[in-house]
Amino acid sequence: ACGGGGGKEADAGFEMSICIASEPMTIDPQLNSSVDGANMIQHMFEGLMKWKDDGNGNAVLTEGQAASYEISDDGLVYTFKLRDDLAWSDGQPVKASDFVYGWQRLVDPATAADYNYMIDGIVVNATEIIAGEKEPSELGVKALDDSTVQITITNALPFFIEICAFPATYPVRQDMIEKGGDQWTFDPATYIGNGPYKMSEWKHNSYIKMVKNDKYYDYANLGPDSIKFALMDDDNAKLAAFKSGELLHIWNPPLDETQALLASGELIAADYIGTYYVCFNVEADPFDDPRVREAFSLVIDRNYIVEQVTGTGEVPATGFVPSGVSDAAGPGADDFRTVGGDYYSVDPADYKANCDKARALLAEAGYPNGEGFPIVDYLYNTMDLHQSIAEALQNMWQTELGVTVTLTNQDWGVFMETRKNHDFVIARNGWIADYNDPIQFLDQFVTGGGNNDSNYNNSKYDAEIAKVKSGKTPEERFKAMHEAEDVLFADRVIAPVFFYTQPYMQSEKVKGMYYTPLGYFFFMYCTLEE
Amino acid sequence: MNNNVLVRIEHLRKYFPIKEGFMQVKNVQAVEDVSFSIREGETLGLVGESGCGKTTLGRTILRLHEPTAGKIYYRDKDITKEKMLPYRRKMQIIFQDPSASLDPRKTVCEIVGEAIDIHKLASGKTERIEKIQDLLTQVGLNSEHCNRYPHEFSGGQQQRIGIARALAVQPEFIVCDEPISALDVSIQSQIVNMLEDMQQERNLTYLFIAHDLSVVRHISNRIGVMYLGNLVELAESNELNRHPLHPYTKTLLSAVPIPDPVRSRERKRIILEGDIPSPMNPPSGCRFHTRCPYATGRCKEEVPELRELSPDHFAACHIL
Amino acid sequence: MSINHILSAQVDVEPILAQNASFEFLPDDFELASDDEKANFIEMRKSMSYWQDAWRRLKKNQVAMVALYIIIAIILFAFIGPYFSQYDYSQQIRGSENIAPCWEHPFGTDNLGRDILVRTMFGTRVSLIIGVVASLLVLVIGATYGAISGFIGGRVDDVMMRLAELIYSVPDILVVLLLTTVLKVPLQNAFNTSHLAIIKSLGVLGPSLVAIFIAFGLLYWVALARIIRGQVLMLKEQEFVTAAKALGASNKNIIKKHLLPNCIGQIIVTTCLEIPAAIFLESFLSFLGLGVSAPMTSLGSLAAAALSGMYSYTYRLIIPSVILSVMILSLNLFGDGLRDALDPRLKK
Amino acid sequence: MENVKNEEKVLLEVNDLRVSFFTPAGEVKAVGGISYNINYGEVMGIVGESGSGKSVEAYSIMGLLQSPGKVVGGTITFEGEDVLSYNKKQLQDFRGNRVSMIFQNPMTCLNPVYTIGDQLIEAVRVHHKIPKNQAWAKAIEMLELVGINNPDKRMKQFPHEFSGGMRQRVMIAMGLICDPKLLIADEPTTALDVTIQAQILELMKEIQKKTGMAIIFITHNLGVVAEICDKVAVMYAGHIVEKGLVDDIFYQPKHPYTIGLLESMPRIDADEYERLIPISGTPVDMLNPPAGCPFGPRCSHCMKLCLRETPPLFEVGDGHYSACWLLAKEEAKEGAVNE
Amino acid sequence: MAKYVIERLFQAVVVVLLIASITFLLMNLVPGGPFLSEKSPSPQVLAALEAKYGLDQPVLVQLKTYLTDLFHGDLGVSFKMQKNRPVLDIITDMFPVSAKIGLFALLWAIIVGIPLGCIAAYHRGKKLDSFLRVVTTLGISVPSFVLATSLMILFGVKWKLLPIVGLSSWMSYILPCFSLGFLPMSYVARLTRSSMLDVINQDYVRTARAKGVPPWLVVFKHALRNSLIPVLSYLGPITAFTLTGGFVVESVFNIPGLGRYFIQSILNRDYPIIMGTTIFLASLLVMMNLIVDILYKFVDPRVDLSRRS
Ligand SMILES: Nc1ncnc2c1ncn2[C@@H]1O[C@H](COP(=O)(O)OP(=O)(O)OP(=O)(O)O)[C@@H](O)[C@H]1O
Ligand SMILES: Nc1ncnc2c1ncn2[C@@H]1O[C@H](COP(=O)(O)OP(=O)(O)OP(=O)(O)O)[C@@H](O)[C@H]1O
Ligand SMILES: [Mg+2]
Ligand SMILES: [Mg+2]
Repeated sequence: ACGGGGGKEADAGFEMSICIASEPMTIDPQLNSSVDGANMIQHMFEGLMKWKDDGNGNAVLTEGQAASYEISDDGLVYTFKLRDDLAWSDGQPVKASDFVYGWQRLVDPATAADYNYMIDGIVVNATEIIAGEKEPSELGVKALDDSTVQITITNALPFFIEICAFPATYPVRQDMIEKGGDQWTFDPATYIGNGPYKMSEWKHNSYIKMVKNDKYYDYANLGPDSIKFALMDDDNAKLAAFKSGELLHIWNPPLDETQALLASGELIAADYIGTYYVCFNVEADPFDDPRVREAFSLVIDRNYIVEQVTGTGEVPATGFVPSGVSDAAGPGADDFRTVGGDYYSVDPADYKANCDKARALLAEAGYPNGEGFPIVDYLYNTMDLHQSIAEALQNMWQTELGVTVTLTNQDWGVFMETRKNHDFVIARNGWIADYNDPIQFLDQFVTGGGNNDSNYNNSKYDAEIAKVKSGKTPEERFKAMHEAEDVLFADRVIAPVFFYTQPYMQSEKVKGMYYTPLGYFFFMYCTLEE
Repeated sequence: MNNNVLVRIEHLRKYFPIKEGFMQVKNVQAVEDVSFSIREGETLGLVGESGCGKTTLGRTILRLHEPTAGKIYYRDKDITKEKMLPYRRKMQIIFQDPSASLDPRKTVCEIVGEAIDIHKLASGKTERIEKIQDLLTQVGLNSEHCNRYPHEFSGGQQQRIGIARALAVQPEFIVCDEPISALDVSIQSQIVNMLEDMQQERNLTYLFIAHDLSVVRHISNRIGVMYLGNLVELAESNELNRHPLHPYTKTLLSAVPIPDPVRSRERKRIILEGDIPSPMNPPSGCRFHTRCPYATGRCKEEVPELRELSPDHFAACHIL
Repeated sequence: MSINHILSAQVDVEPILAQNASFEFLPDDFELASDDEKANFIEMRKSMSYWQDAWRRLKKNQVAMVALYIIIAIILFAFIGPYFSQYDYSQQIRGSENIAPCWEHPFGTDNLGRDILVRTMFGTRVSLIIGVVASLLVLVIGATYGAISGFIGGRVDDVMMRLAELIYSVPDILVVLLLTTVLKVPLQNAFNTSHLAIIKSLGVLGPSLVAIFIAFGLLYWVALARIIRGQVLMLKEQEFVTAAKALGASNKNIIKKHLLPNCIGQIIVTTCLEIPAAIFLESFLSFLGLGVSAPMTSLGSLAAAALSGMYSYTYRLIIPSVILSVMILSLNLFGDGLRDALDPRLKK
Repeated sequence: MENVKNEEKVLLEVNDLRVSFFTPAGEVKAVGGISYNINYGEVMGIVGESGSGKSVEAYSIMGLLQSPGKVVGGTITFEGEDVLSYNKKQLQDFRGNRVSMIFQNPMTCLNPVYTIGDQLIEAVRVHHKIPKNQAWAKAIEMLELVGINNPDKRMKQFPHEFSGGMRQRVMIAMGLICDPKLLIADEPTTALDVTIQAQILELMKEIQKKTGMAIIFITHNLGVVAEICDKVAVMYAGHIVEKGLVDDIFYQPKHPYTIGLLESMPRIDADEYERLIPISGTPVDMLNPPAGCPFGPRCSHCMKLCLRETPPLFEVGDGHYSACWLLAKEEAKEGAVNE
Repeated sequence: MAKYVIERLFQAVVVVLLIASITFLLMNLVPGGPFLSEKSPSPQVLAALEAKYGLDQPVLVQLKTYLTDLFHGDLGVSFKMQKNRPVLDIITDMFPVSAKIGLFALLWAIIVGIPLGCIAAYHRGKKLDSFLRVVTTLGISVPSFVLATSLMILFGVKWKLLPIVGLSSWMSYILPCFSLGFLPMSYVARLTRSSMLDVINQDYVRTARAKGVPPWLVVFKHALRNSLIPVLSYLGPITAFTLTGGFVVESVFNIPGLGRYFIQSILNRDYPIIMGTTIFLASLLVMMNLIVDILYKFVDPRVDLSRRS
């Protein structure tokens, strides 16, 4: 599997050149909060658990740095036994204390890591540490000896094992971080990882290049001699580079090309756990009336949007938690969405009926045929996709309900602030899961929650979520979660539009890539076939 | 003409500051200590080489430049620090270059009417138009010309427009700053005659600036000669022509070309050596000493006073 | 010397007459001509006003005239065109998405089934308005500022020019961002509540656009101001300005009536160059999400949006780009012609 | 003067030269058929009012007419060669080398961004392939000749460091540096003031005496003409209305325009105040030149005939010509009576 | 001269400081902040971040701290885009890339633009002139994103002649440099043409022709140098802008340059980078203007530097 791929062919053997996004904000495992950063980190670091190919290109969870693990009967204590052939890319052994350091670093207020919420309320003492009430060393993660890590959690959570594969919980080298200070990630000399690849070069805003880590336990089986993450932000340029063969794998080709590319099979829509939705400000007139919200939700022709506007295989949303999120039975069985059922019909045949119902609701709310309905403004952040969707939504609302909707787009920063300040009536929103559990989605709408942009406030809902948090068994938790979603939809707080997919293009010559629906793609076992 | 003094200047100085290097300022001494008076109804001619400060002097009298030092009196009233708007009605100026002095994008009507508007000399639209047409007829243009633009006129006509503009406010005193040097020979005499006629009709007083002595002599009652910012000689015009005293005046007179082949072949010229020194660092003493054939040591050191050498004939020269 | 002097010297006319056979003396040839005859003799050039004259010269300038016709065509396209279309710019026709150019939709339709022709018409309209309004703003502010700075001169000029330099360097996007957010609420209220048609129509364009106009007014006049200042520095030394001063005209009047009208050539050319600048700024800001509000569109945003379909729908990029280029090209060529035509110095 | 003069050999012959400018407003007949000769070593003055075509005529000789100007008729013969048929190369060689020209406005005629030395040397080196130092020496020699002190230093200075008079002298030096046969001086002193004008005139007389070249001296100042010229042509509206020896023109003028000019000038040597006698009216518009005598409308003796026919040049004396119908008045009347 | 330069440099420092302060205030007035994201960080994290980067202070105190740090050569670290990387590193890293492309772009703009302008002026009113005028006006009327993207697709994808991604060989410079230089080229050509038209009818140009100087020498020696002043004035600021790169060209061709970064920093509210790039750009601009003013003197000896107001 030599040659091919990338600009320079002759020298370095097989170079897998990829472009998923532009320069990542950071590739510090604990500080990272972006999917693209996580993708890169996962090639250079490894947690207790990792993802491996199930043979069909889907990732399944398996032991990573841990050779094996045990869960206590109450499901609260996890004991990981590390492999004995572990080493950092500079040759030093990987010790249990490195893991402990990583976990502690995540919750240490001095680190100020966004993703400390991942273990907030899950690992023992995490909440208190984050609040500055306890020392990081009191975290429920302990090194029993050099090769044993023991983690104590507060509730039995089936998805906890998945968190152990999440970048924020990866081990990092205390000496390197202290040596390199805040800038340790920028220099290959201090950016020492324990993953299959190691960073060899970071040309800022141009590419990050990584080569095989010869200290990695599975070195012999690794695929590409090097992986190059090109850092680009122009979709056209990405596609052009892919077409010219300079890139072998790209994400998100230009919007208007997707239909054609999808049809020709060049573009693949990978599953992705995320929901695109419209949120209403439930405190602002006229959306303080659930009937109005429902009417607005019902006239959205979700099929039209996924077929005509987005066109990358998205699924019309019938609830908030997207399909692909497993239910109590865990992966493989029915998923949460199927169990929870649809809150409204997205069958194209029912669209007319939905509209009729919507008009009736609106009339009931005092606006027959939209009369007397104030002009409302739909807020979205600047992006081609959002704009197209906004225009389609505006059209549906205006034609079906007879109301007047204006569109306002804002730059990302302004948009975030406006939405967080509840300074809107209807706004675009979206949510992408970091791990496979519905609470990722449902947690948002608790009263006063940091991401509760709708200003939703229902004690019943809060109670259900509290039940989820304290739930001892999966069944308990999932029941509460289904109930919470029911409450949410009884109140029609949001209007889900579709469940995301992750569209990507990959050269046909490349084999062996696999991915998770969380948006993690793995290239370390790729091969090139001529 | 009577003997009332209309305009009087005393020790008038005008320096133009010029930035020289870092924070340094040098002065162009364009007009240096000039005093004279102009009587009502007379024409005072002012001659001198180009750059000697004639225009600056004329404009300073009208306070178009603020004087650096000295005093200006109008009918014995010191106007050096006065608000000028009321005096703008009394004192006017005619410019050297007629085409440059008319705004190329204004019609004749607008140009002449501007003065009327500023001083509110007309009570209504019709009166305004009448006034303008009246003025145009007076300067030998007709009312059809009213809506044309300056570029549609010949130089002489343009100068007439300029004169009409100056006359619009019914001034008593007009500075004629080389009003004919930009004009064609065949037109010059028309304008000169017209200025003379106007003076007769309206009892105007002129300060007539030129560097061509023959014209100045023709029109003026008295003539002042300037050299490098100084007034070097002042006399009744025939007197000056016949008995020039200052060496510079003599040179100037001899330099005027005579349109007569025989006489010009016979004539002896005084040719000055060298160029006019810069007014930024004028020579010490008598400013003319660097080019004067008769210069002595004294001329280098001492500034000559303007003295009355014979009745009404003043000159500033040590050797006289 | 007089006429007698000439009359006394008579010449033999025969040989000369012989050269020109057709020539013959008439009996009254040697009578004095009357003044009327003389006056008739000189056929005065037809009196033309400044503008008539300028127009005449403009008409002789072929490039400028072609440009003018194109501009008129574009204006008709943008302002009259939509009345001849059966579609509206925001009308989404189900089932007609992504149609290639055909008889029904000469420019095709977009991914929401909107007729691109009519959208292009509206886009052209918006771009034209942006270009013209923004550059007029620039013109008014820049010309005033530059003229004042140049005319007063000295310290004031120094300070005003330093200020202009400052403005030149402050990041414009920041200012636009700030303006958009600060203005959003008041403008939105104004749009929604006002009964004035003009304000309502501004509402269609969105608050960002108003912010752009204001930003243009605040930031982009610097170049023009500098040019005008230079021109005024030169003009104020001209004698017609001194003449106005001598008449007692106030500074304000001198600037307004004499200095600015004489900078018209420079003003026109610079303004014509500001037009593309404004249009591009809008499309760049649309690109960043600060331009005209969807579903209204502009040529710039049409082109920017078309970038996402470069392979499948190349014409969507070509159409607005070509119209944009042709429009700016004609405006500039026309501006050049106008400058020449308005310059009386070029007249002989 | 006589000794150097190549008596009676014609250097330049201009025959019925017509020049028009094709402007958007129409054809401007700037020069409408003029003829004259200049002999070796002669100084000819061309007078006439502004816009009468003096400069245009000079430019046509030099081949410097700028569009939209075109020579539409006539011939220019220089040393027997037809100048109008020169190709580019010949024209380059002709200009500056055999004929040179001094322009109206000395303040703007020197390139402000090159030193005086550069510009003088260039004038030599475009025509003669001589080394730089030789050209330099030659330039210094010329500057001395025109009376510029300290030429070594002056060569390295820029035009703005020179006064108007000095610049005009540099222009003269530049005109003379290739020893041309003919120097065309287009109003060389109009922009200068009287004292400097006197300096320049003296200088030109002197040089003309030394080198014996011919000069066409264009001006509208009759005083200047009286001083320097042998012959004079008086132009009015694109036509020569009178030409002859300088004394003929001043003492025996035979054209009302010439007479008017002489009379309208105030004389510095006049004894008593006398009112000036102006030429009334304004110059003609060259865009619509009248059919008859262009001076007609301004002439106080204008006859009906004048408005109908352009008068031809009548010879009124030895080499003295005038174009006025008055000269034919009595003759023709008699003729008419006789018939 | 030295005095003049020192005086101007002193003024420059004042101007840049003012720009810095204004930008700082503006930046803080604009909504949004560096730490906002779709999943908003917990209040504790937010507070910790703000404390860490000093954002918890009042704006004026922040400004004072910033300016004091600035005097010590400390531009701070990125908050977001390259979290914790010193801004100085970022600028020194990116500026050379932008500058290299900018320099080539300018070179071609000047080398082609000036002669084109001369040719057009020399043939004023003829077909060639009209043609060149249309071409150069096109240069200022095609949006740069259209030009750059079209070139990329034609040369990179359709004909596969030139590489697209990054700057791997000299070939990869061709498209970005061309796209970046096209507008200045057109502008320079237009400017040269119009100032050349003013000059070409000047008396001294006629003098040169009267001396028998051949036409091309007349244009390129006598006329060109005199018409360079407006071109120089234009080139001053545009050099600064081109050297720091163009947002569009850098995004399209994925060039890690300062121009793109500058815009992105604003969109990301990465305050230190906004400040750093703004100060850098402003300093460059002021310097370029100074250099241009000094160049005036070399082009035209009449220019008296000390007398400029
Ligand atoms: N605004 C000004 N700034 C600086 N210097 C000036 C200014 N105006 C005039 N000067 C200088 O003052 C001196 C006198 O100038 P002025 O125009 O009065 O001369 P003039 O006698 O009218 O000359 P001319 O006959 O050429 O009109 C000259 O050296 C001129 O350069
Ligand atoms: N480029 C041109 N375009 C049109 N007409 C022109 C042009 N140049 C000269 N003319 C016309 O040609 C005529 C003669 O001009 P010319 O310059 O020869 O006059 P002149 O006798 O030299 O006048 P002056 O004494 O003012 O120098 C004028 O009527 C003028 O309008
Ligand atoms: Mg003067
Ligand atoms: Mg002339």
